[in-house]
Amino acid sequence: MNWESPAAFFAMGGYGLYVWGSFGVCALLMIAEPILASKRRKDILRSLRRERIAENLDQQ
Amino acid sequence: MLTATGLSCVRGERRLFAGLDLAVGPGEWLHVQGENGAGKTSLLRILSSLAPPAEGQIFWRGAPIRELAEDYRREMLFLGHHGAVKEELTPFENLLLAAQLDGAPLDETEALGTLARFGLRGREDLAVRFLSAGQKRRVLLARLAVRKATLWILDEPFTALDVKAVDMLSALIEEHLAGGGMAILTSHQSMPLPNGKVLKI
Amino acid sequence: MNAILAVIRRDLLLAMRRKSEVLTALFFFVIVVSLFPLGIGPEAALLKKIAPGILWVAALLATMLGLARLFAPDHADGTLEQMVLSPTPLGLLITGKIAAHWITTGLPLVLLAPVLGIQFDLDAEALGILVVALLLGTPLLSLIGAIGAALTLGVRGGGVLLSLLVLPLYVPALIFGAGAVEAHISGLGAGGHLSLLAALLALAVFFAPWATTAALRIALE
Amino acid sequence: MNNKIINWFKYASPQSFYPLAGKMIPWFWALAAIFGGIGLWITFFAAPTDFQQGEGYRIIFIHVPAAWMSMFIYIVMAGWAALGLALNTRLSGMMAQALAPTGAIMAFLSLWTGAFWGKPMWGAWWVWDARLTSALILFFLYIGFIALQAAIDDPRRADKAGAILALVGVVNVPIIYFSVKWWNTLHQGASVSLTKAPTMAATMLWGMLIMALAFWMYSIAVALTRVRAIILEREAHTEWVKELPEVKGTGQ
Repeated sequence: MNWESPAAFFAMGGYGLYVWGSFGVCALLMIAEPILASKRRKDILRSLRRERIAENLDQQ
Repeated sequence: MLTATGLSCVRGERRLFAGLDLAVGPGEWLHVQGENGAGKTSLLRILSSLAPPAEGQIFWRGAPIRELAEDYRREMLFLGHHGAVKEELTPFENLLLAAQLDGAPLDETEALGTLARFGLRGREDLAVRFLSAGQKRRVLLARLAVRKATLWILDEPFTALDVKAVDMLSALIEEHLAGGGMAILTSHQSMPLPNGKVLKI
Repeated sequence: MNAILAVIRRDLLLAMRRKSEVLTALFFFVIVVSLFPLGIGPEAALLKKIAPGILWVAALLATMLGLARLFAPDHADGTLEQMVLSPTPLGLLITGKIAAHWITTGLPLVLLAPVLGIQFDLDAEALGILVVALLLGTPLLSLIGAIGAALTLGVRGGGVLLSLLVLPLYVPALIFGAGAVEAHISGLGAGGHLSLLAALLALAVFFAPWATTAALRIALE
Repeated sequence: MNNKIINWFKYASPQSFYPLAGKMIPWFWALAAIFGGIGLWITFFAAPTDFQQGEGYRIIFIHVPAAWMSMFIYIVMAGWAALGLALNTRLSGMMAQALAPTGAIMAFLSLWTGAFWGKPMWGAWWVWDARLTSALILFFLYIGFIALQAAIDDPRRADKAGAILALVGVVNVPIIYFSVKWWNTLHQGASVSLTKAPTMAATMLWGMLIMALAFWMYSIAVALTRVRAIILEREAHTEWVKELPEVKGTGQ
């Protein structure tokens, strides 16, 4: 194990800004992208459901 | 002989027409009718091989036009909404250059004669942009007359033509049909030409 | 072959009737090149070093200028439809159009470049290599650019999109073209650069008309 | 033989691919999480400190997989594009469209992490290093692809135009890469290379490979999620979409 304390882990031997700057942005994008992609599907599903309800109303 | 079976056309999400059959034989012409947006132009573009049909097949003398490709295009002439006339060039140059691109160069006497026939005598050396809308259409008609094609596909050929030019075009089509040619056209007016069939979409 | 010549003749005739378009691109080239020293300073050694790069970047931009109008007028008046429907194979007609584009925009740049090169104190041999590099490179620009012009034909915001699509693809031409002159100035010899540029040109002559043709058919469907 | 082709086409239809993708997505997420977990453990705990670059080199564990994926996704995208042009299958274009944003993000990540690695190592956020420069151009190619597709309204035309662009791009990527490398060596650019940096220890190689697998699984999962949305958007008015449980309101 490399790290003596959590503080040392976060300091990354003085490279903290660079290491966490890289991993942070990477994590951020990899969380945001799937959320946006599934939101896109939910949006279209919602509008399709709405259309279906409207069609049912027309038929009545 | 042009035949088509089961043609359908889809624009975006909308299906314009489906299961369309048609046949045009030598000396016959087909009048495509329909409301605005019914897909008349789309049909003509499909028949001219500009756009592929969503379904169905088109045959020229029994062979699919997809396979014939250049052999079909050599025997077919399509005139769309746009004139394919270059504004910067004179009618004479337009006629000669169009013929050269089609690989069938035209001799100058014939070109001049045809222009004269369509009432463009004295306008041969004037850039097309100085001509009136009706005169521009006449340049197109001249093209129709010089290009040797068996099948004419004309989209609204009568727009922007005066009475005299309408007669000229009718005579041209009649002459073409009498010589064993075929024509498919869209038009809002009815036309007193023999051997016509009507296709409503 | 006749068809290619016919298209070239036609496009040159059209270019003659609207000279301003050709001249605009040419003056643009001259002005852009002349602006660099004003932005950088008159230090002769530095200018000499960056001259090939400046001339090449300016050539790329000047080529871009006319590219959007390569197919647009023919598309607007229906001539392009007729070309697609012509019994002549579309690939030949398109090759002719690309050749005409090069003659009206690329070739004048090649001829003008040595004059501008003198302003940057390039010696005779460097100027010679600049001309050869541009002679090989500008047709490449026309060929690659034609693909982009065909893809963006009739598309919303086509002009800006065109530069976004085409400029990244111009990178190899820029590197080998400007590199040839630089390599010569630094005494390395320009042979390698020039032969790579020629190889790219050969590849593009083979590939680009095909891609352009396919893109045009799609645009007209 | 004939049967096989028909089977293929069955799964190539959006209608049958939509539920199939739905079933596959959780598996790819699970794999991505597992590989990601192991990869991160190796990155931060198993891999020793580098004697030359200190802890900063750990960035390489995400930089290299991102760079690999950005190139790989472009090739896959071009493959789908070619398939779409050759066979005229609807799904191909949708797959290409679904992959492009993920590829662009990977290219962006490789640039971003490259810059964050470069600052402490080279003393500058950006160096005109051959790899960084080609990654930048690859990023532009992705943006061009996405912009072209967004600018064309008719989805069929957008697919085909995008396909041609992707194919032209894939021919050019090696040429661009080679030319940039040539340009870089000629100009005596950066002397430290990003990947060859320290001698590759076995743990490092393993860490990188496992991270690459995690990125791979992630890309597949997110592309499948996106392609499901695209399928629904494009096929919105077909019967099968109207009969989907999630549209009828009985599902979810």
